[in-house]
Amino acid sequence: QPAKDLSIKIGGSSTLAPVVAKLADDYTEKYKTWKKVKDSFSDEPIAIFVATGGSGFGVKSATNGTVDIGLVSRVVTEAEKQKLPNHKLYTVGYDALTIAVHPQNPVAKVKPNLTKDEVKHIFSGEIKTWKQLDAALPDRPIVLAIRDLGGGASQAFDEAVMKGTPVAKEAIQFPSMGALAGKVQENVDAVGYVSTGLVQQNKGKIAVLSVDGVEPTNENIVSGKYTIARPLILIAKAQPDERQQEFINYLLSDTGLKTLEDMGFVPAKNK
Amino acid sequence: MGRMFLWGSGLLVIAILAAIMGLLIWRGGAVLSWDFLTMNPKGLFLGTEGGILPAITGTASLVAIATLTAALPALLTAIYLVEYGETSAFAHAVNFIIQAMIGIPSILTGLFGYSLFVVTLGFGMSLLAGGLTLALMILPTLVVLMRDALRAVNDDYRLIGESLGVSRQYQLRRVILPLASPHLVSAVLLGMGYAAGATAPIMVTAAVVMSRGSVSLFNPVMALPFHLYILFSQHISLERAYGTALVLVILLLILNAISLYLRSRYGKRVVSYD
Amino acid sequence: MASDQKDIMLRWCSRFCAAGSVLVLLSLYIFIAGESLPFWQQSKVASLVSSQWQPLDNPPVFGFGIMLASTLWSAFGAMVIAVPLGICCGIFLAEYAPAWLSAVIRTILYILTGIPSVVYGFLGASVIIPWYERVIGVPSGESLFCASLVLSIMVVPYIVSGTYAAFAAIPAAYREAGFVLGVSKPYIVAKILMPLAGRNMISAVTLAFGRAAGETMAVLLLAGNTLDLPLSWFSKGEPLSALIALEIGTAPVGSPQYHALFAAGLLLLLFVSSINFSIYYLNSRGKS
Amino acid sequence: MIEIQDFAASYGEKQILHTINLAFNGSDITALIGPSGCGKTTLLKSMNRTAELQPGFRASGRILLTDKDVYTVKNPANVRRQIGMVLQKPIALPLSIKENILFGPRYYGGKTKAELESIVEGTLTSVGLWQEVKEKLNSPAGQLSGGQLQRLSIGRILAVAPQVLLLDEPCSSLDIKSTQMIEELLLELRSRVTIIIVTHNLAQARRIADKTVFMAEGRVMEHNTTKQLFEQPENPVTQEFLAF
Amino acid sequence: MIEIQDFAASYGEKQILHTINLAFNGSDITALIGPSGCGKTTLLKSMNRTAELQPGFRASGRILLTDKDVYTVKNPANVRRQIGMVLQKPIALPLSIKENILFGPRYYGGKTKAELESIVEGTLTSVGLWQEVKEKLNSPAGQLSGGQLQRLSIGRILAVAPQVLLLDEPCSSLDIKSTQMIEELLLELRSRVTIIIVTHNLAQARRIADKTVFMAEGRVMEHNTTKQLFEQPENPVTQEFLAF
Ligand SMILES: Nc1ncnc2c1ncn2[C@@H]1O[C@H](COP(=O)(O)OP(=O)(O)OP(=O)(O)O)[C@@H](O)[C@H]1O
Ligand SMILES: Nc1ncnc2c1ncn2[C@@H]1O[C@H](COP(=O)(O)OP(=O)(O)OP(=O)(O)O)[C@@H](O)[C@H]1O
Ligand SMILES: [Mg+2]
Ligand SMILES: [Mg+2]
Ligand SMILES: O=P([O-])([O-])[O-]
Repeated sequence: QPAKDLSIKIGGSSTLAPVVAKLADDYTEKYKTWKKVKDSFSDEPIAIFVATGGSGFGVKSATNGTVDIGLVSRVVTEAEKQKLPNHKLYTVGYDALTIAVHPQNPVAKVKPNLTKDEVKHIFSGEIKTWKQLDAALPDRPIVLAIRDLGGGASQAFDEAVMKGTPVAKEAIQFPSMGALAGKVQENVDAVGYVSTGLVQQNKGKIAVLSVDGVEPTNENIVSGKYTIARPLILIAKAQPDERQQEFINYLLSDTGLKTLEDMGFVPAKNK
Repeated sequence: MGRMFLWGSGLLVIAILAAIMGLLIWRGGAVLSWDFLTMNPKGLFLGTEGGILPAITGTASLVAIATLTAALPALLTAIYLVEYGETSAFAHAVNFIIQAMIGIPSILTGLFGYSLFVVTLGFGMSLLAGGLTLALMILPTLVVLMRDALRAVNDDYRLIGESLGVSRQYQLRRVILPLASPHLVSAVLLGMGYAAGATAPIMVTAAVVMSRGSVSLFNPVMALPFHLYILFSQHISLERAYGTALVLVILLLILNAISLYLRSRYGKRVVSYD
Repeated sequence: MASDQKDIMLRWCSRFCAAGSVLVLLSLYIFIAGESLPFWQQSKVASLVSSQWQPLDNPPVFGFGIMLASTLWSAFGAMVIAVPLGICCGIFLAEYAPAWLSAVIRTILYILTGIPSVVYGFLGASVIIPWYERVIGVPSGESLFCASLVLSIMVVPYIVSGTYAAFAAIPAAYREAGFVLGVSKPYIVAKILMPLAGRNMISAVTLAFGRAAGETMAVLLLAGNTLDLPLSWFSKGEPLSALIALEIGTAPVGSPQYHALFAAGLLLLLFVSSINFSIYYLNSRGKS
Repeated sequence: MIEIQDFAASYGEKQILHTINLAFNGSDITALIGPSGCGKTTLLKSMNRTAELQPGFRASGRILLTDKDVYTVKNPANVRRQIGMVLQKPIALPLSIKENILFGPRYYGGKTKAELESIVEGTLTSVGLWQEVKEKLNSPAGQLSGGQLQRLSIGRILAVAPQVLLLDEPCSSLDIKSTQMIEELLLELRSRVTIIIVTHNLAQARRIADKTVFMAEGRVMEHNTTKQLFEQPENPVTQEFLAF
Repeated sequence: MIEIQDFAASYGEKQILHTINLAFNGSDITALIGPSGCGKTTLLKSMNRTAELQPGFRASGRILLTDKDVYTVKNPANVRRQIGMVLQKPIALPLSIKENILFGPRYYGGKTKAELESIVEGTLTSVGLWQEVKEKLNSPAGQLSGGQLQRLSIGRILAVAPQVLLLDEPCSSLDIKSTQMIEELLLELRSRVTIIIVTHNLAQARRIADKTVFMAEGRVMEHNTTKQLFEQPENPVTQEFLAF
């Protein structure tokens, strides 16, 4: 089964997967066969596969070897690192989780800035209606949109905001960041933590609130002033085969990071 | 009053199909084009532009593997049940188990395929793991459809065969299988359609959001139903989701239509005397 | 006779295949039960119905209350809609509709069963949910009710064809025996045909219920996936099948969460199998 | 009592009955004989208007019941009630023995409980079943033997008090004893209702029928007293049929 | 030629045949008559061992074919080949006319092409079909009429050269002409094979059978020459049956 050795399998974070998928597409489009990447390679067509399923899937699949590169968009814990002794982690960029609402939601005008505590109370269910948040807002229930527990976003958000307080049980879980962002675009009463990447992708369809007076701009994310942020990480083998290495290099190259930036994230070199 | 209710229920069924097909054709027809069928997904978010070719080839390969693996064992099992097992306790048990397996939710077949093929046998997420999972999913359905196809063959043919002292295998080859063949083919087509539309079993065994490179057994694949799920649930493109759904439904309609045609066109010849 | 050897070979091959098929299918039970074993060893029965599901807490908490309730709500709800519709339609097709219309509608039902569940889920989520939000005026339309609505469309063909087949199988002589007494058709349907078709109708409904309970894609897209105990049909919830689909990808192999998900699978399997078994029992008892 | 005038009937394109003219006397038993497929059943079903339940059935001509054409009656159920028909195969409705008898009466309504009880007893007695079943009136009718069931079917019809009783090979699935009982029953009933019976069993026709009609290919070939028809058939087709 | 000794048979709990003793002569036609359900078909099927294809069938006693008990033969196919059986309903295998005849011979093999051709012609001639079908040997047998088909069915059996020919109401679905042809055919075949025919048509039994067996409730009531049995039945049950 020689084909198995030559293909590159990638999987994990639903935030990072579209970026890597796009880059993989560009890469295959550009080179078509490995021989064109490097003359010493055989004339095999490039075969790359990208699966999604959340950061949890990325860590798990990298650990048990079902993928060659795992995608994670949260901090990889020490416990997890211990199970990845033969792997190398590359931080390719950063993502902020913005507190996102529908553009027609009056909160964007009435109260464009929330404190972290307010955010926490909204997501923990203590604040149930918009009116409870601010008397000028309509008396309608707040619809919470969250990532399911396997997502990197839910863990990053827990660390940055909730700090162990459980998220309200009424919150709707979405299996991917795209789905979560979609809910916020569709539903006037929804609020969710949407990745900056998706905010950029859907300009005008999603409104973003500041937290503790800090707007989730690139500068604030890079400088660390905006604190609800998370790293975007590739988990690769410490000694990948040559072709994988070539592709990792491509992901880390300027072209790669440029695409990451185009898609709304903060590339690692800026930091 | 009651009569209106009865007619209403019948017409409602027509309305439901009309609504589904109308919606799919209206919204999905707009993106349907040659390019859509023959291009890779493109765009900043893959899928916002371009086509669905890898999903089509992926689904075709999954279905091919599932059918190739399941059809022959299913036929032989059906032959055992109808022609050889007859009233034995073992045949009763087989019958019961297969019948009970038909209703197993496909997500559980997926769970099993995941733990057996992906984890235990180490195939990883791959065409092979997905195809075998789908094969398991359609196996009981195929056995039951094929069993019924064989049973529908008039018993008098068998009685003639027996009173001439010829073997069951000879009867099968010369009379029973030729007579039942339209039904058997129809069963296989139905199984193919069932496999092509299944999403849950391939979600963790075979399907990826992006694939480049040729289809091979140990690599994962894109698949039409999964692609549809991703396009819609990740809000990549609603139009293209409709387009993908339309392609998938047309594919299944063709399979089902042929299967229905075979059954109705040749259905009578199984039971009649001429 | 050379043919005899072929016959013996075919006999053994077919028996071997039958045994093989059954073994492979049985191993589905064994695997799912086996992978869930560590869970049962560590948990109390009470956790089955607890409504806490926190797989990432330390220590993790696994209770299936929410999922069981959601599965029951969505599946029973689907039956509430599908059973009257399906039975009416089945009777209509068998007894009232002109032959051509009956054939057309049955073909349509056949086509409907061929449409994959992901398409139903997709259409439900993209059409019914926004419509439901608008009509009812709720902020967020995902709900067990919407899931039931779509599930009912998915299972109604099974009920219709079961009812139709049950009525069509009644010999014409029974109808004639009624007609020669000068009574009306509804009277014949209610007093003669319904009792005769009853058992087969019940098994069609049970079959449909099993399908609705195990269906994944549609509920995944429609039920809302919240970890809150659903107290009404209009709540959001997370049926067993959706739980498995949502979390099996991220649960590390061998982790408590992994085993808990197989335990959820086993619950679903036992639930659906017991339904299947009761149909089989009903049918075999009816024949004797 | 019942008279058929210029009656013709067809299923779709295929004409089954050609200009039938027949008159049946009030208290006669008439046997209808003829080769398989000649239209005997179709004729019976035309008389009580159950033939029109078949798709594609069309009829012309008149069938007069006490001088009124049954085809001008708006609701065919009224005709069927007056011209009862017993089918070839004895059928137990999925109800108790008692409810089988009351199936018609309950539908027509307007009876007190006591009246219904007396209908049950009266009818079962007249078909000779009362002694056999009075202990188990509420048990399912499906338990009865074929012969009992056929008598129950006749009773079910009699319970709605028809003027004419049509029977389509009522004994063909019964054993000798049951056949004898049915024949006796018919001979008793003949004073109350006009009886027309289709039979393949020529001996049966000879035993019980006053008149016999011989049909072939959708036409009446001969209609005469039974004795005359069997002993001196006029039509050569009748002769051949009886001889073989 | 074929002899039944102390034979009994049952389906499950229900005993159908009780200690049957019968002997059939080489070149006789024997008719088997009796009321419906008395076990005629079961007896025929027991003789060529097709009854055991039904679930729950059990048999005891001996059935001797040229002094060998057929129930001691290991492979029942060998018995079935020697004791051929024609079913009530004429059935065409979904093959050409020619292949219907060759269905058995091809299985047994060892014949040259020319031999097979001559089997086809010989058999079809002996059942009187050759002239009618020789032009269309390769067209589907389903096209033949009921009577032709029944003769083809007989030919299909004759092609494997059985010693005994069992026929179960072979004419009950045929018209008068076809029935006559089958009867003539049987009279011709009688010199080649032992013929046992079940019939409901007593006139038919009288026309063709040398001997007649009357059965009732799973027992042989009377076995005699046809003439004797019909004209001077000894058993009162036979008398009742023939009289009714
Ligand atoms: N529903 C129908 N549609 C079309 N043709 C029919 C229908 N019912 C009966 N026929 C045809 O009408 C003819 C007469 O049928 P009918 O049942 O009246 O004959 P019959 O004399 O009662 O025969 P039998 O003695 O076999 O009962 C037959 O050729 C039959 O094929
Ligand atoms: N497969 C079976 N299982 C159980 N009982 C059976 C089976 N076949 C026949 N019988 C019963 O055996 C009895 C004799 O049946 P058989 O068919 O031999 O009668 P028959 O004399 O051929 O009747 P007919 O004249 O109606 O053909 C009947 O009571 C029948 O119900
Ligand atoms: Mg008739
Ligand atoms: Mg018989
Ligand atoms: O990027 P996610 O891990 O939240 O899918």
